[in-house]
Amino acid sequence: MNREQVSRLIQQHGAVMVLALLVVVGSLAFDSFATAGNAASVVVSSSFLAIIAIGMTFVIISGGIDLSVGSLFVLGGVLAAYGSQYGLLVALLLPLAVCGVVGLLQGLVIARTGMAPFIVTLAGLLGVRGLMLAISDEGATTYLVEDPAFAALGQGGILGLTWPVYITALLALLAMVLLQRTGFGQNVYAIGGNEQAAALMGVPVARTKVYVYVMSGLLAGLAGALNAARLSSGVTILGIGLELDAIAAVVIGGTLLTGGAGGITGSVAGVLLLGVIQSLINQVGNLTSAFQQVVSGAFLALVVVAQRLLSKAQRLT
Amino acid sequence: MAELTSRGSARVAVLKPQVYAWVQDYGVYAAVLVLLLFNVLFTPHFLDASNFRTQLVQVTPVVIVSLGMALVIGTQGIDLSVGSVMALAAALTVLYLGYGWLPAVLVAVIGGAVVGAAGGALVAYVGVQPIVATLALLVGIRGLANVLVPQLVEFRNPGLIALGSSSVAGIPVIVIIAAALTVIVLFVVRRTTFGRQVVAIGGNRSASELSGLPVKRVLLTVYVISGLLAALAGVLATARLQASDPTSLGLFIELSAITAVVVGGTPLTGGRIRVLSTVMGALLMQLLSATLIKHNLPQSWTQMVQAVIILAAVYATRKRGTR
Amino acid sequence: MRRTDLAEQTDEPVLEARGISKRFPGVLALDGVSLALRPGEVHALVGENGAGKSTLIKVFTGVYRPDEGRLLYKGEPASFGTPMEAQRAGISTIYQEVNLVPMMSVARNLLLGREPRGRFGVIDTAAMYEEAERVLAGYGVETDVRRPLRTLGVGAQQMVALARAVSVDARVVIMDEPTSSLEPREVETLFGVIRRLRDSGIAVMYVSHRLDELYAVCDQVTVLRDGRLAHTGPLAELDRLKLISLMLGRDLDEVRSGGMTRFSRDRSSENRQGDGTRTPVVEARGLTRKHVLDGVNVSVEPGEVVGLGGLLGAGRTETAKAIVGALPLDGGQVLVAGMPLRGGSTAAAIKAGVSLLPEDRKAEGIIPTLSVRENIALAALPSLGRAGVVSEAKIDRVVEIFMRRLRIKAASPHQLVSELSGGNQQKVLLARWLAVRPKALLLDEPTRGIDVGAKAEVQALIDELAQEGLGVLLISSDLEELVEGADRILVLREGAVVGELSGDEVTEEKIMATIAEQSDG
Amino acid sequence: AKAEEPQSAPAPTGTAGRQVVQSPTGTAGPTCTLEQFGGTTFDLKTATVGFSQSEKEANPFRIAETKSIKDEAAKLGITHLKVTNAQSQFSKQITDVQQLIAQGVQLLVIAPLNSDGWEPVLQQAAAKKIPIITVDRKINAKPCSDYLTFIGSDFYEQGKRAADRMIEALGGKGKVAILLGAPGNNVTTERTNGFKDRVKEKAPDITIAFEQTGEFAREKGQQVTEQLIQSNPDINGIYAENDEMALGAVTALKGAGKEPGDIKIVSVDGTRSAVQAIADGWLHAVIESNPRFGPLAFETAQKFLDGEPIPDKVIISDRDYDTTNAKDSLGEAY
Ligand SMILES: Nc1ncnc2c1ncn2[C@@H]1O[C@H](COP(=O)(O)OP(=O)(O)OP(=O)(O)O)[C@@H](O)[C@H]1O
Ligand SMILES: Nc1ncnc2c1ncn2[C@@H]1O[C@H](COP(=O)(O)OP(=O)(O)OP(=O)(O)O)[C@@H](O)[C@H]1O
Ligand SMILES: [Mg+2]
Ligand SMILES: [Mg+2]
Repeated sequence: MNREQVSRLIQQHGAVMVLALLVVVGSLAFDSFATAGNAASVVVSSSFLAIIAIGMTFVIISGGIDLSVGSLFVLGGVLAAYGSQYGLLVALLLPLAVCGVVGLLQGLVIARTGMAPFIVTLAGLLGVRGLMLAISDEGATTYLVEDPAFAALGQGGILGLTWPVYITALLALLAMVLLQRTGFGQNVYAIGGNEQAAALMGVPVARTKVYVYVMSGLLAGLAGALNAARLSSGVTILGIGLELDAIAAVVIGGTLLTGGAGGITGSVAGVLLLGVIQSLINQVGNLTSAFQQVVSGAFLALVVVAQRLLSKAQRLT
Repeated sequence: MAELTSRGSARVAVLKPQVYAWVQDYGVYAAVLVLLLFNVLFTPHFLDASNFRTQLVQVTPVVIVSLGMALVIGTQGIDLSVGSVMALAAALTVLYLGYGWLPAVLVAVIGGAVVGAAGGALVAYVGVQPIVATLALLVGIRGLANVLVPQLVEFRNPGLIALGSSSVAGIPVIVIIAAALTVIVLFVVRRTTFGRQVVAIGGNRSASELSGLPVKRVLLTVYVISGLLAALAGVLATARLQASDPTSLGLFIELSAITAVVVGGTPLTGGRIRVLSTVMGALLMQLLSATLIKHNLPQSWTQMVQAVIILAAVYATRKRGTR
Repeated sequence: MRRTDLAEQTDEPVLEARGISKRFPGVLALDGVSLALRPGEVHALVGENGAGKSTLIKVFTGVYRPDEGRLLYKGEPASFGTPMEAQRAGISTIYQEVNLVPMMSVARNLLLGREPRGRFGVIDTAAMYEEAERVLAGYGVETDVRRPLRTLGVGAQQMVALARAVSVDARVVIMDEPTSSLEPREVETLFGVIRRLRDSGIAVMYVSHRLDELYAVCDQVTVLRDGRLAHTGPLAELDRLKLISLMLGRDLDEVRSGGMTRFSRDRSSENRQGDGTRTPVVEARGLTRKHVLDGVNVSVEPGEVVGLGGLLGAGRTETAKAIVGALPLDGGQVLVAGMPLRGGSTAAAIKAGVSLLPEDRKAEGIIPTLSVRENIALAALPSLGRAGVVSEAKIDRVVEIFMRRLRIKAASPHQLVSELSGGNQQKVLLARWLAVRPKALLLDEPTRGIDVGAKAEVQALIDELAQEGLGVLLISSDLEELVEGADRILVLREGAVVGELSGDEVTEEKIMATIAEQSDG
Repeated sequence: AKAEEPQSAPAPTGTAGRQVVQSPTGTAGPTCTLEQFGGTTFDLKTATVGFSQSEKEANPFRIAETKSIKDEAAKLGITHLKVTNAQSQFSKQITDVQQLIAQGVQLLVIAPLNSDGWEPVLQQAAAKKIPIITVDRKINAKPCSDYLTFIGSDFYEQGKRAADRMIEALGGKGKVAILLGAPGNNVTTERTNGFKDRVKEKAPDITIAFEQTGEFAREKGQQVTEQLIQSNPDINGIYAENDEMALGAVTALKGAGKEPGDIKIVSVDGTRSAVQAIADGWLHAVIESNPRFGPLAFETAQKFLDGEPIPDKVIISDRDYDTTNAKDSLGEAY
């Protein structure tokens, strides 16, 4: 195994290492940290962000970015709760359909007009939240989940973990295969690495981009729906700044924002990192809210630097 | 060979860059005009001088922040920390107001520069990707500001209040300041070595390195400038509010600034900076939100309309590829 | 079996262009060009930089839409919307700028789009790497195919691109300056491939500025000049001079008189020879970097042109980069005019007067978002103004001078450099470095992709600069250029100096021999 | 650092501004006892108690609220008080509470960011029979089973009372603008509905000409008001759904050269600066929303643990501030 491979391995799994480190430290520092209950709460609450991060990983590897996921997450939740009165199927399909379409539109605009994904999806962020407010009477109406089967999907589970966790794990696995072992995955890396070259190499650039944004939209919608099932209501005040969390997780996971490199494992590790940081802060239990922010900011900086240095050190020797 | 070149140039119409530039900028300017026209027709009291004063005063912080953002984006970077830096500046200003308003403002601006330097160092020397480096600051610095000043503090310092509310020849002081800063940044970008180096680095970093440009130093400086300008914006906003509100000052302004820059036709891929159209972009977004408020649209509509306008404006200013 | 069914083919053109015109803002790149490509022929496409070769090729492969004229493929009118369609139809292309994905592994680049599939139609990575190694071995590239492509040298990358294009099942193969950074050895491999293609009835279009290569493999030739068709017909009917006169659009004796001058042959060797008495302008001692360089010593005296010879991957580019501090080193030291140079800082090297013209024009050379003017001025900026404020007048003067001196063909100094033809981009980079007036200039493939006329200019220029006392380190894949240009040649192999040739030892044979004997030993 | 010396304001007197339960209606309705709820009693002092705050302690209300909980706990000698803060992110608050439960808290005091969406928490708490007291905002669930009880103000009522003050100020007719709180927020919704319903019912001649969000922030309140008075110079009154926006509006009016009282402003919260602004004549009236939940919360908890019946909702009586009582009440405002 030569140095490029090692450095790549580290760069993609640096997050995993930092995560492991943090968990060990946490367990030693607080006896109530390594408990099953606490671990469960971290994993369960992370699963929704993880689903979004998976889609975001594809987008970022393709050289793009998707700021609309936060809004799609809320919209998905509201639609799911609204749809649940017509049964499980509607509760799932309605959000997927709408969010998928939003992703499709964004993808088409980006692929056809060559406008910057950042700005297109920023418009998406605004427009989708507006749409959500419009269907919830400016956010005043909170639809409650009517269908017990749907609620169970978000609240039930086995081995102390709820279904969303298992769904996330499954999706992550599928995503890995899709990314590493299919032509589509290769195309995503190719257009992220060098769009012009990819086109000349015969990669269907436009189509690949569209797929990527549709995927991101669908996953954000799904995450929202599952979260609504968990809360058994379509809460309207969610998801502000969620896109930044997702991006942070993906980048901490070793995916380059410039595109062309990265992976799913890292992103999932990145999500868990954010979760663990929050949990550690809660363990301390009496930091003022302002100080909490300072700490999590410092943590974030520390983590990216550590991850960065890890991969750098490898490259030079 | 002379004959060869002459034959060459005879076959090609010589195009000046201004021509390209105008084609690029046309979108924003047009959009602003359209919006103005709409308001003149459909918004009561729009033509009052007081109205234009209001719009200019309100857009000032965004303009100042976007100037810095434009430089950062020119290097293919991005600075999410600006909003929090504004908050920090607000906090520092009141903390040191006891020494008089000028020293306080000075401290605040220095504070902003220091935060910028931190972000710049992470980006330039450690090699962290700008979006996460500045995201960490976005979170942490807002917290720091609140640690320093836990809740909104009102002040009575006449100097600072005057800075925020007084006018010269009917033009608010803070608007004049913003205009001056615009001119300075325009000069830096167009006429200085530094300005050229900034866009060069954004256009092709490794080529710039091989050409002996002080890449790291330039990057650092750019983030320092961005922090500095953000802090200044924070000070002015505070002076205008006549209170320091680290909790909500500058929330989400990074998005407005980035939008202004991009709507102005500066590509997020770096290598190109359009200062004046950035200011235009900011004005466009300000006019837009003003229009929507004045016409009392519900939040839902406001956001959807904004989305559409942003898309339209950027579509108009986008760079077309040859095919 | 392929061979037989194609052999029966008539002499109908497989790919034909009729009256193609293509206009770019400010340039008429192609002006009513017609050209026919027949099965089993190798068709040379030549012309000065900016003549329109690459543009014509991009029109053929659907990158650009022609403004006028039409394409016929296998007799039927065809217009490819995208390169993919062209490729599907059986036209595969190697573009002038290596167009692969640097961050992806060599194997994935090579096989993108046709990876071997395992169960459930999922990519079988093991098989993929195996196949990649097998294919590349056929092109003399022995490397770990799991490495990101960018870790290969330009030369190696070019071979990968070649292998990729050819291994597609194609009827037409188009190569835009495929040899611009290949070694004689690789070039031979390439010719082998081309002949194989021709014999199996595939039509090959071949663009190159190296005339002897044309005569070695091509049957037909088409000459473009300023976007117009200047000549088309069998190559055998034209001798070098005639061909050149067609390309430059000047008459024969004008060309004979001075058009072809390369380096000034009459060299008063005593004052040019490094006699070790004068302090070298630049001297590298024991440059070492794991896996790449081990203990390379190079010294260049004022007015001396030192050549670096060696096969692909010998580490010449690395040597040059190490000298200007663009490559982190594990050991070694660089002295400029006797003064040790701070490592790891290109800026310091340039300030001290040592500049590198990089090999990889696209990745390390041009700033695509800036104009020709800004690109030329870039490195010299500090000297082109006062107190950090640039003087447009000074810039204009410098730019004006070099655009004329190097015959840079652009719509205006304000045209985006990325819109220039390959060769003209190369000239812009040369101009950038000449504008800083260095003491020593390291040139990595300086004439890569430059047309004969300009090449002569550049070579003359190198001589001239040397006469003026500049020290030059010359890296070139073109042995002839190396031999005629250099006073002294260091032969590198696997990152180490394995021989030094000076005086009348400086011949192509000697170089090949040195490399060869080392390879055997 | 050296800040300006603060404006001299009378220091809060001993029990100043202590919450009072509305009587008689405040505790009306069904009651709840330990055996109804089905938990086991424990000693508050040695127990681990969790408090989940919803928003940053960065505005007077939240600061006073958290402070009063912490102070009261300290006063009662409750040593294991764990405090989390959701930074206005609802998902985070859910996780926070779950992690408090995981840390083994025996009593939960929650200031909910949102009334709906508590399913996962309620389930876990119910499983462990952990009593939950929600303060300032309700949780939409079954008292005495899903959660124990709610202590707080009636936001709808606050809206109505604000309307009454506005009607009285405008003599029943005129054009009014509303500075809405953050969209989607329960408080916004209820304070808006209360106000509108009351106006419709009591003063049909008052038209609500304008409603835009000021996101509960002063600067936003200022900016919106600047636009408002510019395009609707004929506006008579402004109803701000919290004091911060009201004070932002005041800055805007000053900037536009208006005089105190030109435009009647009514707001909700009762922060010290707002009460001061009444004294200065800029605000017409402020409806208080009292954040000092500590004493009532722990008192109720203690009662419950002692087996006494406790009401399933404790509505506190909020006072009004106006020119008649502003100056004297400054000390009690938070
Ligand atoms: N995208 C573009 N936009 C504008 N002008 C262009 C563009 N591409 C090429 N040109 C112009 O078209 C002309 C032909 O360019 P082309 O690349 O075909 O030359 P070439 O024959 O390939 O030269 P070289 O031998 O240097 O590669 C040049 O004058 C060039 O400046
Ligand atoms: N044919 C090859 N097979 C395997 N690896 C190669 C080959 N060519 C280049 N490389 C790799 O690329 C690296 C740099 O090669 P590069 O070509 O830049 O060296 P070079 O001596 O400058 O050759 P040239 O300048 O002729 O391209 C080498 O260290 C080597 O590992
Ligand atoms: Mg070409
Ligand atoms: Mg090389």
